[in-house]
Amino acid sequence: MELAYTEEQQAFRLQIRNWLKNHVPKKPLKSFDTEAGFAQHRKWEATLNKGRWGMVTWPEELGGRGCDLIEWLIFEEEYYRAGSPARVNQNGIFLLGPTLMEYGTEEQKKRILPKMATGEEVWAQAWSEPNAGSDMAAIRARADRDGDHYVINGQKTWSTRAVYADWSFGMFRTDPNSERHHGLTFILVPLNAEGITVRPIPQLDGLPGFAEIFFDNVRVPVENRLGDEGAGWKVAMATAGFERGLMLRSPARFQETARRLVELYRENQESADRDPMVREAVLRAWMDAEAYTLTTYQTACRLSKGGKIGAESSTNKIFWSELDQKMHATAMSILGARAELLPHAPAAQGVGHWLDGFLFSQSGTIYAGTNEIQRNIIAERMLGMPR
Amino acid sequence: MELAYTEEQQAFRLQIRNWLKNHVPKKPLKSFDTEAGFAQHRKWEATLNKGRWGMVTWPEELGGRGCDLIEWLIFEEEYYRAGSPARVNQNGIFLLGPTLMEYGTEEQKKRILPKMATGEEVWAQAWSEPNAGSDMAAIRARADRDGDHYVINGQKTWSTRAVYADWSFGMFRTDPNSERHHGLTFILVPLNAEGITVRPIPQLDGLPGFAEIFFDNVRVPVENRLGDEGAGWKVAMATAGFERGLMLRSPARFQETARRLVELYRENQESADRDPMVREAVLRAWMDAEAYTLTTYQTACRLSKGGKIGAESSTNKIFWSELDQKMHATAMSILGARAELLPHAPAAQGVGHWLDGFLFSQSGTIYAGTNEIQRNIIAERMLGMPR
Amino acid sequence: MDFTFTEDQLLFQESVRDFLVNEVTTESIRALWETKTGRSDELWQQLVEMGLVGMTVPEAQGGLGMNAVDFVLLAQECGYVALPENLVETVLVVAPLLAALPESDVRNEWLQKMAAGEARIAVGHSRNPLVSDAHTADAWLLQHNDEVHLVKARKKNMRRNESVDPSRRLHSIEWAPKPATCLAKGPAGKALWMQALNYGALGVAAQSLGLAQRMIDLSVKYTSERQQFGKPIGSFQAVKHHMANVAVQLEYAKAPVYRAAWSLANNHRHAGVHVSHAKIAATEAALLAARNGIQVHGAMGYTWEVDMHIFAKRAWALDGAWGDRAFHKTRVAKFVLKDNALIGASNTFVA
Amino acid sequence: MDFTFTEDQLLFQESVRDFLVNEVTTESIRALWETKTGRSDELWQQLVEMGLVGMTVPEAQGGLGMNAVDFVLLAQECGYVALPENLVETVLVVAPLLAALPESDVRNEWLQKMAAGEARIAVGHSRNPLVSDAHTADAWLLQHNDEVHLVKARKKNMRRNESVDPSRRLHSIEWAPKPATCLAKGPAGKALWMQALNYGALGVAAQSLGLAQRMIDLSVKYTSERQQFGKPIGSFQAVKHHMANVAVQLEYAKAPVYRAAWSLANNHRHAGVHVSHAKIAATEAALLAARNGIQVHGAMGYTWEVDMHIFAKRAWALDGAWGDRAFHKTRVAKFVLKDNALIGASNTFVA
Repeated sequence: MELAYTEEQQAFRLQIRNWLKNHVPKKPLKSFDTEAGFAQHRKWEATLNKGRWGMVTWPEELGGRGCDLIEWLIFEEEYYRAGSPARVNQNGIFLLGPTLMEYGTEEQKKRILPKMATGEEVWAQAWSEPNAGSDMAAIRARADRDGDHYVINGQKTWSTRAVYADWSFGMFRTDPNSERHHGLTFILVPLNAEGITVRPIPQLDGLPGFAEIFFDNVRVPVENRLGDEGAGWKVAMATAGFERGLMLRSPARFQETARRLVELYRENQESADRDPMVREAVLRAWMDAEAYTLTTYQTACRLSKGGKIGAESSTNKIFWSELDQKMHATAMSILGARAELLPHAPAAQGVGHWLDGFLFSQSGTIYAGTNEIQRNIIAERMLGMPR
Repeated sequence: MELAYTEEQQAFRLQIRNWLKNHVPKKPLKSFDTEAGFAQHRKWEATLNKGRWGMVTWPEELGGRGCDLIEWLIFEEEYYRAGSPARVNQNGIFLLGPTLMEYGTEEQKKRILPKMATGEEVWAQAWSEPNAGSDMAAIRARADRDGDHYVINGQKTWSTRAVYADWSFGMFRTDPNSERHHGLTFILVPLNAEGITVRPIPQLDGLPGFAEIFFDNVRVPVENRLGDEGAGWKVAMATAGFERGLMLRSPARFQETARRLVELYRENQESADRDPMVREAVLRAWMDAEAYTLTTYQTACRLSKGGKIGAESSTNKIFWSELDQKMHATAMSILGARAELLPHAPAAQGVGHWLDGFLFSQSGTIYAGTNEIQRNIIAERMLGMPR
Repeated sequence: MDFTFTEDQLLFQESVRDFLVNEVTTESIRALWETKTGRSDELWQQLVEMGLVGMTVPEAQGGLGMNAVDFVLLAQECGYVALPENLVETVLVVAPLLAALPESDVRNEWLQKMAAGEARIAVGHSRNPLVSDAHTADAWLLQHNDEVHLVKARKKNMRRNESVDPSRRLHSIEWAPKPATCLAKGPAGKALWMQALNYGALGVAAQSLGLAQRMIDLSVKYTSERQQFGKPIGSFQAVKHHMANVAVQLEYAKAPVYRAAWSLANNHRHAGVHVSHAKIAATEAALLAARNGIQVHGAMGYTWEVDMHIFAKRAWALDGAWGDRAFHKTRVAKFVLKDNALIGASNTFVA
Repeated sequence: MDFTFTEDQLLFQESVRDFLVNEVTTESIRALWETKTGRSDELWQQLVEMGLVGMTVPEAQGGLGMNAVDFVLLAQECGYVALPENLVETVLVVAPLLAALPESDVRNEWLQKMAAGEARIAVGHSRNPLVSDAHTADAWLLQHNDEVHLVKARKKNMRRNESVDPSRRLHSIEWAPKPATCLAKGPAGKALWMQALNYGALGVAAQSLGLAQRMIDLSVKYTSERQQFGKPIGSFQAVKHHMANVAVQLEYAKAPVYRAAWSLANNHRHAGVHVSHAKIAATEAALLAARNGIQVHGAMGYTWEVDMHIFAKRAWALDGAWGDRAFHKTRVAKFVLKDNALIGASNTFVA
């Protein structure tokens, strides 16, 4: 055990810090759930890519830096510390990208990854269906083989980023007689294909953070299949592992929220201390964000020594999503009567982003498998309790 | 709405207060889970009865005062305020007593209630069986009719007070072909009957607060049946309603715990305030005990106007049992390193009773139907959610 | 000791509930969001005609001369439908505040106009940074230190501040206190503003009860219909317990709210503490209902598509109004932690 | 950056675990409760022979010269079996405290004797009102202000104080500091006692991890076997989620404890804060395991009949030892709330 960075790691950190200082936009970008904001964020992806900071864990030949997990964590720390923009293409970079590297053909990798890297192609996920939310195996959308094409019919929902994105990925039933997680195939579908209708779904803040996608005889070539026909579940499970696991929710984000919460508390300490719960929650925010960070480093070190990620991905998801909600609820408590104001309300005086974060935090315990599902998984798979 | 006492109610309060001042033992009695303590408590019941304060809600002809629910609440407030001994015969007075008045024959009432009132006969409940805890309908202990007797075989467990008590009451299966809550009969069994073995079960504090009762061809006369043969479930449900409902957990107990917790906090405020959670929990203790009191008064008033108690008995049970645990856990926090000491440890310096209370509080969320069962009941019966 | 509502009070609640549930639907609320004022003059006139607007206006001024106990169940119903109109503040804050002023032409005239539906008044208290419904008001009751001012509403003096709840219309107001607009000051003014705060907080608490109940109802309905893994998700124990937890918290918030109403109506010396307890308990029940309600709605709970968010947002918005948790906990702490505090058994209903 | 234990460390953990699980059964624990000392000399000698007692004694004095990182997993295993012997305090507090003293005959002799199993030492810190295992010790390390005293153990000077955990043998000690028994004082003594507190708290934290794990294991086993409503109660979602909640909290307490061990072993400048974080997180995981474990055991959980209470009581007892929650939260608060606090992304492993 050696809980200190190597000189190389420290140098790497300074290199990123320096680059970000010179490149992170001074003015916050608009939300990527608006058309203008989406374009701004796409441009930022290109900037990142030019500096070779877009996909640090990708191999060098694909525009990455072949970083190991510790370097990735360092990158994320600097990224959040600098207040950098959110990653509009996170579904591509963190979910589809790694899945492609594991299951994609060379042709697919070459065709897809570079444009993903530059932000030229932004990806939406198309996991859920109206009747297959947490029960992913209940998928009904069909892809019927017609020569060298699949003909897709059905509906997907909760498709993040789909309103403005270019491509989507998801599972479709290729064997019409199959049930549950058999007979599913992982297919990539361009969102401008004929027969596709995208219906935006406004989320709590009123912006269309996700959408429904309707497929009406959408034809996609067989080359758009990822993995074998009928092997969709296996491919998707890998992707879901990335989602629940390390990649999407690096600790840095929560550490920065905790730090800002401490600041907010100190700025309002006199009134905040009149509610003892607040101080308690602020201390806990730091401790929990720290615990999350330490645990993530521990897992990363274990993985780099050949370990596998297991049910931790479920404890992980529960911990960060509930931490995020608690921190934002605490901020709301500190803000009191100002908490309800939208960021642009004059009286919000620069604290309105806490409301945005609070609203966003509501989804954390729901998406990527509700926390109730995660608790089932922990009980059954990690603790071995009876089904 | 009139949230003030009448003059009569105020006079009643002063009358009790005065009597208790002169009669409550100055030195705390020993635990009634010891033989000596049991005898002391039995004596106290007789003293109470002599003052006609034992069963204030019972009719005057049975030694009570025919008090309404408000007067009962006032009595309880004064009783706990005075630090009076716990009621060793609570299973009799609060559970079996009211059930007898509803379902008993005149002969039964005359035979049983007076001796219950004086503490001459102390009652134990015999609800659970090894495989029928929260699932009360899974009862297997049998009572076979043999002329004018029942012959009882089987086993009961978690029988509170059974180690030193004189009588027990419970349900037995009289129809061997019946299932679940059919074919059960409510029977009163003397604990000194031939064929009975009582095995004490030590609880968390090491004392035998409950016991297992083994029945080996125990013969009891048919007159010991309460209600009709096969109607045991209905009778028991009435009893359980009293248990979950108002009678066993009057608010005064929790108000006094909250008050003592406030005292403990103030005595240790300097160190306690270093853990902000403590002050938060202390304020909440008062608020919750107050809410429990207000709600109980509200229910009592509704009942005296002819209302019926419904799923409130489940919300009630959850609320007081969790409040009790939270208050005692807070006391443990305040006491820090001293919290683990038994009352007679010299360094406990008079705070050891908090540990006793803490241990006792652990059972509140379990007995009389676990809080998980209560939550099911609330969801299904009060909110109408699907089974 | 009688902790029940009268038959009349319960009947009035029922008829108001029927009216509101019919008239203030989630469709009508969504439609109002798209309008400039966000308010319906027609609905307000109906509320006037039902006697609701003038409920606490003295009979001499054409009102019903009723009190907080009479209104608290109705405020709860306003919460149940997330009524956008500013009825609760009007009845619980504005009318009592005006009515508590010494008799004067100004007082009487405005009370009369309010009860008759000829004028509306919005109120600005120092604990609330913004004034709700200033834009549809004819006059503003405003606080300047201990002074109570009644100021004519002027569009140019107000500025909209958007709330997370699109039904809430909050405004900052620019104004300068003048002797002519001052209706009370000094200790009397201070007491009036404290009373206003207590009534405002009671209104929030009562609405929160209704909001919590509505969120339970919506969630129970949704989870009973929505299927997952081959059965309604409401049959899963985790979903049930989320809802049961809300039900328990709500159940134990009600009596404190009704007691606070009684204490205010009867000028109980600890009315302020009772209000603080009620507000903390009721808003927390509503916050839990929002959290657990969204959770059991699954991804739908995070959208504008289902109705959950209408009520969740109102709950979040009201939580900080009329004294935040820090303020109310401080009052509770002062009461509970003082020497010879009136706590413990037998002190709950001490006069 | 390497946040893993070495193969050797993991193998040592495994063999100690195997040994303890075999030797320290709940039956043997219950049997020891009935004995006068509550301790097994035989077991202690085995622990000596395995090198455990002398693990942190310097090699020059016959120990293994290892550190807190080497021992932390073993302390966890001691918690897992609720070891009654005072091994954790001996290894993490007594030996490091003695070893940190300047070389002297007294120091060397006692360290040697400890490692050889010829003597035992109990420690009394001002944060703990009582001394654990004073009755089987040959000497007592006692605090008098900043002074460190080594005092010969005398039966007549100690008085038993019973703990909720019958395995704990706590004693108040009557003694008067004399110059001859003083081994360190002033700033050096103060630093030694602070170090002792940190090591003691780390020991509690590590044992709490093991206790929590054991309570999970017992509860999972019990609920998998115990039938109710025709199926194992462990198949009910509410029971599962009680256990999952413990598992999550335990999972996120581990890394803080290991980090604290590393920081102590490496004299990190923020080791104290790391220890406080670890102790809060680990004891709370154990407290939750006790609560939820008792709950899912149903009525059995409230008895001496099942083994749950052995571990729950240890968890409750250790919670207040070596600095209570107020003490440790205060250290965290001082660190987190100061100007230019080293918090936020990139500061976790700052040197």
